[in-house]
Amino acid sequence: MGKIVLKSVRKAFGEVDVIPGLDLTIEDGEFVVFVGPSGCGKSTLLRLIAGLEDLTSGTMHIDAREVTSAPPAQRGLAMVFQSYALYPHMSVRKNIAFPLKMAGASPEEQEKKVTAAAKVLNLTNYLDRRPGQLSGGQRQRVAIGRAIVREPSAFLFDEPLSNLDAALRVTMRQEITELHQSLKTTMIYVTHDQVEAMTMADKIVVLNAGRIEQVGSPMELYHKPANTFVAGFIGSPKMNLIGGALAAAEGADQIGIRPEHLGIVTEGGWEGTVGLSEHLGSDTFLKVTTGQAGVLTVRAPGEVMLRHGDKVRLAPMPGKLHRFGKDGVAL
Amino acid sequence: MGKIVLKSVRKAFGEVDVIPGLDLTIEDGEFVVFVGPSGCGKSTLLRLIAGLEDLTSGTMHIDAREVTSAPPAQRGLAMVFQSYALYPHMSVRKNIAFPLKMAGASPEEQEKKVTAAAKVLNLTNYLDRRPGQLSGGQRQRVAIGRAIVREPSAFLFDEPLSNLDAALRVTMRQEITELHQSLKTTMIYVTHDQVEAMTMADKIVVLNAGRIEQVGSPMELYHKPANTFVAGFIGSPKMNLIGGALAAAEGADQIGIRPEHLGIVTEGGWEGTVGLSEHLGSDTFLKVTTGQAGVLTVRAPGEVMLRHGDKVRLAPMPGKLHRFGKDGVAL
Amino acid sequence: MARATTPRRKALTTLAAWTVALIIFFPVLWMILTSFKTEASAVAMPPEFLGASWTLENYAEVWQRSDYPRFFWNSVVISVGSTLLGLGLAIPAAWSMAFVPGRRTKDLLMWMLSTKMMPAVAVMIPIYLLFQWLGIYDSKIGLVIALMLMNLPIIIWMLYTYFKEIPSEILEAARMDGANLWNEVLYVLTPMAVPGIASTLLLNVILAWNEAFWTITLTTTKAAPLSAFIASFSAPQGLFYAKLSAASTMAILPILILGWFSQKQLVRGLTFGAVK
Amino acid sequence: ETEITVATVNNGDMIRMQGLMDDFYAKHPDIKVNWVTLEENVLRQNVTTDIATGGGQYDVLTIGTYEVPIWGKQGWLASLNDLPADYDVDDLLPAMRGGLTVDGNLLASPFYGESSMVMYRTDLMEKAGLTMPEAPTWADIEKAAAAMTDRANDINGICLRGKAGWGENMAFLTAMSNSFGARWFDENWVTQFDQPEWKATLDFYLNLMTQYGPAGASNNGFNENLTLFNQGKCGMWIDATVAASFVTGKDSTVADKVGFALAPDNGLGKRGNWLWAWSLAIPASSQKQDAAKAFINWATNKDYLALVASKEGWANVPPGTRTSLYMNEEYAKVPFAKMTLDSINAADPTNPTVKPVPYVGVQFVAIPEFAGLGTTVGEIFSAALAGQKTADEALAEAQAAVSEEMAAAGYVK
Amino acid sequence: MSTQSTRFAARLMVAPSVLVLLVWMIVPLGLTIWYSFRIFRLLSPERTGWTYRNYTWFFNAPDFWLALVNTLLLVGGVLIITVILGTLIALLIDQPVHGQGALRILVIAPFFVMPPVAASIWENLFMHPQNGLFAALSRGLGYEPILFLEDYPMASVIGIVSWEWLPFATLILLTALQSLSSEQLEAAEMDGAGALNRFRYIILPHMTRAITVVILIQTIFLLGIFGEIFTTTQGGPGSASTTLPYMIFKQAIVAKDIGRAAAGGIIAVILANLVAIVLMRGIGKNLDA
Ligand SMILES: Nc1ncnc2c1ncn2[C@@H]1O[C@H](COP(=O)(O)OP(=O)(O)OP(=O)(O)O)[C@@H](O)[C@H]1O
Ligand SMILES: Nc1ncnc2c1ncn2[C@@H]1O[C@H](COP(=O)(O)OP(=O)(O)OP(=O)(O)O)[C@@H](O)[C@H]1O
Ligand SMILES: [Mg+2]
Ligand SMILES: [Mg+2]
Repeated sequence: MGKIVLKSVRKAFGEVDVIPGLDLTIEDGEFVVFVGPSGCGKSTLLRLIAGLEDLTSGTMHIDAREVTSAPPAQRGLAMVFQSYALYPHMSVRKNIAFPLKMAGASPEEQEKKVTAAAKVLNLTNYLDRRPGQLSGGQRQRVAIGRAIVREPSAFLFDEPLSNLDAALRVTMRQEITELHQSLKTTMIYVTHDQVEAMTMADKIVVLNAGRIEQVGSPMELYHKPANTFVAGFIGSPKMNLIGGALAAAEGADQIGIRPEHLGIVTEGGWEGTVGLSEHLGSDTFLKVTTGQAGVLTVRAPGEVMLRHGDKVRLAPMPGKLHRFGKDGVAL
Repeated sequence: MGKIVLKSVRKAFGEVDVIPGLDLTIEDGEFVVFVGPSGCGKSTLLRLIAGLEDLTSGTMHIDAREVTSAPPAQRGLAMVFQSYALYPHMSVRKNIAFPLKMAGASPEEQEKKVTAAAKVLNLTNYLDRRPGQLSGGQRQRVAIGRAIVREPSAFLFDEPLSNLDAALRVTMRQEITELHQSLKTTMIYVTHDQVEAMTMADKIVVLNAGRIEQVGSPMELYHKPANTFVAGFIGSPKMNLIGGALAAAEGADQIGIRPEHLGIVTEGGWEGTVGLSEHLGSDTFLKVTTGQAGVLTVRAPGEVMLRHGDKVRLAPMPGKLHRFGKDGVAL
Repeated sequence: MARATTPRRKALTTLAAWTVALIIFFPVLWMILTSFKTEASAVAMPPEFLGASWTLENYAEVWQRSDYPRFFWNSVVISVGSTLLGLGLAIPAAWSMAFVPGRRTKDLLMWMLSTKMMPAVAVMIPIYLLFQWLGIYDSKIGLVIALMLMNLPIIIWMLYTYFKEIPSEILEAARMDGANLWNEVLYVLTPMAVPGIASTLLLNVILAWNEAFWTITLTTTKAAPLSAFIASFSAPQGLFYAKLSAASTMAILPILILGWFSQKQLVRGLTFGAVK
Repeated sequence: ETEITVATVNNGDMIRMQGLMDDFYAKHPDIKVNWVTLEENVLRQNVTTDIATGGGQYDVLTIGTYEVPIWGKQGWLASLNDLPADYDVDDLLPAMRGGLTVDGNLLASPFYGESSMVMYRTDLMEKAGLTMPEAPTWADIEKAAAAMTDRANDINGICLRGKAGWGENMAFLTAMSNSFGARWFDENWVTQFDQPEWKATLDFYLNLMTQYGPAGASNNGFNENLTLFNQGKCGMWIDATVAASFVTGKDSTVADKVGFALAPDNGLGKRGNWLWAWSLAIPASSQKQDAAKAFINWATNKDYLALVASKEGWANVPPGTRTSLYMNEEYAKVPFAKMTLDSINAADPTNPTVKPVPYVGVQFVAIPEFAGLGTTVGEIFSAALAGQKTADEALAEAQAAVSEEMAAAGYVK
Repeated sequence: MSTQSTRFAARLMVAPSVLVLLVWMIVPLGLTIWYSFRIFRLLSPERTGWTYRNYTWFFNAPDFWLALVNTLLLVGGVLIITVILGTLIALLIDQPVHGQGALRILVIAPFFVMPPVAASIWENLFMHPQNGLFAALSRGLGYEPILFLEDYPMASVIGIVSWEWLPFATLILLTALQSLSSEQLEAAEMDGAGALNRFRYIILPHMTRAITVVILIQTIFLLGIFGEIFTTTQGGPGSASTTLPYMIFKQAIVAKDIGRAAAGGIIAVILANLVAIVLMRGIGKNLDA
């Protein structure tokens, strides 16, 4: 119902090659997350899939049907826009009901589905407002509501939860995951949130400047990043990369160690001085300047009360080192 | 330079009492973070402070000067809008330079500051584009740039980092923190991100439906939440709240234990079955259904590979229990 | 904006705005006043305001003298008909130019406007002959078509500007929601552009209503609208200001009333708050 | 039932006729009349286009004395020689009939005719200690104008047309020039603006107007002057005879202080008055000749005059067409009746000025080019009146413009 | 959002308009070009033939160049007045005031008046040196009345036409003003921009497209104006207020010389195109973005 295949897809805006050439297969029913730095082309890729932009070259198939130049309405996809794109002249109710109306649903059915969606999204009290009278998070929820009321062959989400508070975000994340589990519909999801990416995805696509750096399951990316870019991008705070002698000793150009894999030890390891320490309650992030390894970020338990200037010794946990070659590729 | 005092501030949109009445003092040079569920009135409060909305009643002072009905321009504040509010007809460069131009800065000075800001914000290559040609995150950065180039008596940030990727978010977070440390300017910051709130704030204001639930330092809120609302809101995943016999045994109506304070033990504790398990790499979040304590969320190390249906025993770490009375207020 | 203006400021702007409005309106007001004066009083020097001898005679005479309802009805049919027909053609065209601009779009727009460059008097004979030949001379349908063609570029231009203000993402959202082109234009674009469409409609009805060259050149009796009615009152031998004023007042009154009713639409601003 | 479309000008007499249609319908129940009533310029434009392109929209046209000979020559107008006997063609004033007859065919039936004359303020003349002769000379006029001018009280000695146009200032100036012995063209169509007669005319006119005329006169036409006169701001006004009924009418502040005199002369045997008629004609292309003729007969018949008199009084009868009207004792009581008749009789379209001319027309030249030429010259003279050029410059310009056009149109080889 | 399919649909949707306008342009234009080389006088149908003199007549006419200058003066003058005043008035009536609805109707009312009527109201009731209100005013103040139409004919015509077109500009600009998002203004206010700077840097740029449209549409209309001149000054005194369209009008309507009028029409089209090209060069880029 929703296998999407992109072949040598290229997209340029005038002079600017936003996506220089990309192949990607998304299996039916998969939950795929696109991550990558801001401006790397995630939204653009989503819009290409949606049919809102023309490919500059390349082809695209949905379920073996070529859709390279099919209009959006014929692709049967639903999308949540990064900028919401709500209809300002319609009430929340009408906004959510719009796709149903377009699909020719009866008023009763529309009402039923809208009510259900509103309940899930905590929007019941706002159904008769106009988008202009809603808070940012409320608007985002309306946009999600509009996508989930109908049954598309795939969902496209562009940072749908970025304006929600933590609690609601957790709820929404679970709602979307459940939606995915019950519908088994292909979902493509753009996010900047590590937790979302790691917990929701069947497969994560890491993009960088329009190129795919790695495709894999969350654990693959976490444990076996293909290169330093992915290593640095997946996991927060990001992996410490160490060059020089320490790396050479491991037979690599650079070695990497995640902050959560650095232990505070009393003997051995690398000695250093605490710089910044950030207390999150549950955890404490330390920036430690070491002699051998440069500045390292360490995730320590929340109780650790080390302060600026304190001396510590850090040791990598065994087996958690990543080794990278000259070109940044994992060895 | 930037002490802000709100007294009995009330704001209603027509019938809707968005902020029913609120007192708040923000000291000069403080970094205050507003958190609260979507739609609780954070943006509204910020707009009231900015002077973009009229108070329905109450008064407001900045540095002992009454500004209750002063226009925004006279308050000397800078703001980053949740919706960016960039000037669509100006290039990025002009957008950022605009406040400087308004302040009568010389072209050289404008250029210098814009270049510096662009560097910090990773926008150097985009200075000549129009906002319409930028990605969401890029737009947000331009909005931040526009606020930081000048020297206001206080900064107002409305979810300024919500569209940025994790890496950039960390960088930006540190930039803003450093900005704060070097300028010592009052900053008011709205966010949904726990990490931002915990690491940046001198003082966090927890809002709920337009009311202040608690004001305090991040660690105060984490360790001594005033009530169940704050307890549930600060910390992610949120604190487990347990009622019934277990709570009664502690002499409370409800007891709370954070996921990171539940240990997986082999003996004693509460026995339960693993439901959902979310693997983040660095951590694993487990939902465990226990007999005595209901469903509990547990943060286990990333290596923990428990799966759906596995049996575990959970024990709260000593001294980490929170006790709440009948009305949800901490005992 | 969410801030209330102070009553003082509002009073001041009110005063300023009304002063300006009255200055602009004064000639029309003076014409209406004149229409109630006797001819002698109309040209009296110094001008008579309160002391003038007021009369309804001019209206009575104008009403009696010509078949006002017929002219009026023709005007309504011609101006409304041509505008609606024009909108029907222009909305899709403006949609394409605003949302799917190509390299040639601006040239195309300019070319459309350039069809209006030929001075009416210069093409009078060709058009006249054409209409005779097509058998639509002195028919309402002929005038509807002529005025529609005359105003079409203007309608397209105005709609184009208003459509340009609408963020294309909202139309994209509609497309994703399964709306076909028709639904997109009908349910999303048109309602969002209502103020723009309303002012386009009004302006073009007025343009058509006031058109006084072709409407007179291309009609004799059957399709003659109010412009011909006016032409039968202007500049005859004798004093005429009061009667001409009465006739003119009768000609603009309907459109003034239309303006009054449509002004809400005209001035309603939409909040585009739903788009970042 | 036959429907005919009648194009009329929007002056009072025509409007009055539309109000009397019951009588026509009573007599011709099988004919229905559709009116097209338009302002003079617009009407002329519409009917000319129609007739020249064979549009066939109209069955009866209201046309002026200028058009009849020109259109007649093109064969565009149907002959009215076969109107019924009760029409009494011989009753028409000879000057009128002459102007409307081409090659022996009466092509239009006069509905209303006029000439021009002097209207003056008896009270002001009295105050100045002057009397106006029945047939004044231009010198008399100048003297009177000088005597009556009273700038302090905003009274101008004389008001004359200054607005550019062949039917505006040029109608007046051409008629005036006749009394100075000037002509537009000599027998060989050579333009005559370089002749002393024209110089004398223009000098006199400009002098009169700048000294005794109202400010801004270059924009005054018939209506503007009428307004001024009615407001008591003019000592004299030389214009259409039809104005007489307005200046003595209810909208005039000087109604009881107006005297009339023949248009002035210069002792050369010609007076400076014109001759004009609005007449009804039938396009040759009309399919409804019979109905149209029935209508014209009704509208321009003696009976119609009687009808108007019975309904609206003698003062409102369309003047200037029939001898019998002026024989009528009732009508003779109308104050300006005789003066009108005398003025009309004093004009001779076929022999308008002192020297012979190759054209017909008193205040116009009945050739197709005249409307354009007259307007061009009118603009030049109007500029002279506004003080933008001297009389000599104006005449030289007029001479150049007109002779060039005449050459281009093939009149002068 | 331009994709193949939308582009196709877009072509389909402009097609009807383009088609009818094409016919509407080509047929009269073709005929006019044809006539412009013919000897064709309505009242002298017996004279026919080909000629180029219709064109040379215009170039040789003593007032032709003056007429060109006047045409541009009229267009330029009215544009300047209507755009500036229109912007100011739009800003004023966009403010919250009492009786906004009525106010706006009053402001756009002049547009409701038919041009010939408007011209005659101004000529007779206002500018007339004896009967006009202005004259009464100056007399009341102890001055001689100004001879508007005689001494300042072009300025008077420009004034009248500006009054007629002011509502059009105001209305379009007002509608544009209302689509300005209030957040941008708020942001500018936060950035320390005062009312004047907000106008200059935010409001004005936002309105450029609307102003461009006003300029282009009005230019096209104004380039063809002759009725107001005919009613008021008759192009005079002399040819002081003669414009190209008025010259054509005289040839077509008064002299009934269709050939010359057609040639004049072609000249006018060329002039209009030149003006349009200059305008598009200058301000055309405001149309996109
Ligand atoms: N219309 C356009 N013209 C030119 N460049 C564009 C246009 N739209 C986007 N871009 C550029 O293309 C690149 C990719 O944009 P895109 O919106 O896909 O980024 P993104 O990955 O979604 O970023 P973010 O996470 O910030 O939303 C950016 O560098 C952007 O500046
Ligand atoms: N113009 C308005 N009219 C009516 N209600 C409004 C208006 N603007 C905001 N509200 C309501 O006020 C409440 C607070 O809105 P606000 O934008 O301050 O929320 P917020 O805390 O910033 O939420 P978020 O985190 O989603 O941005 C919301 O319930 C919203 O629906
Ligand atoms: Mg994006
Ligand atoms: Mg908000």
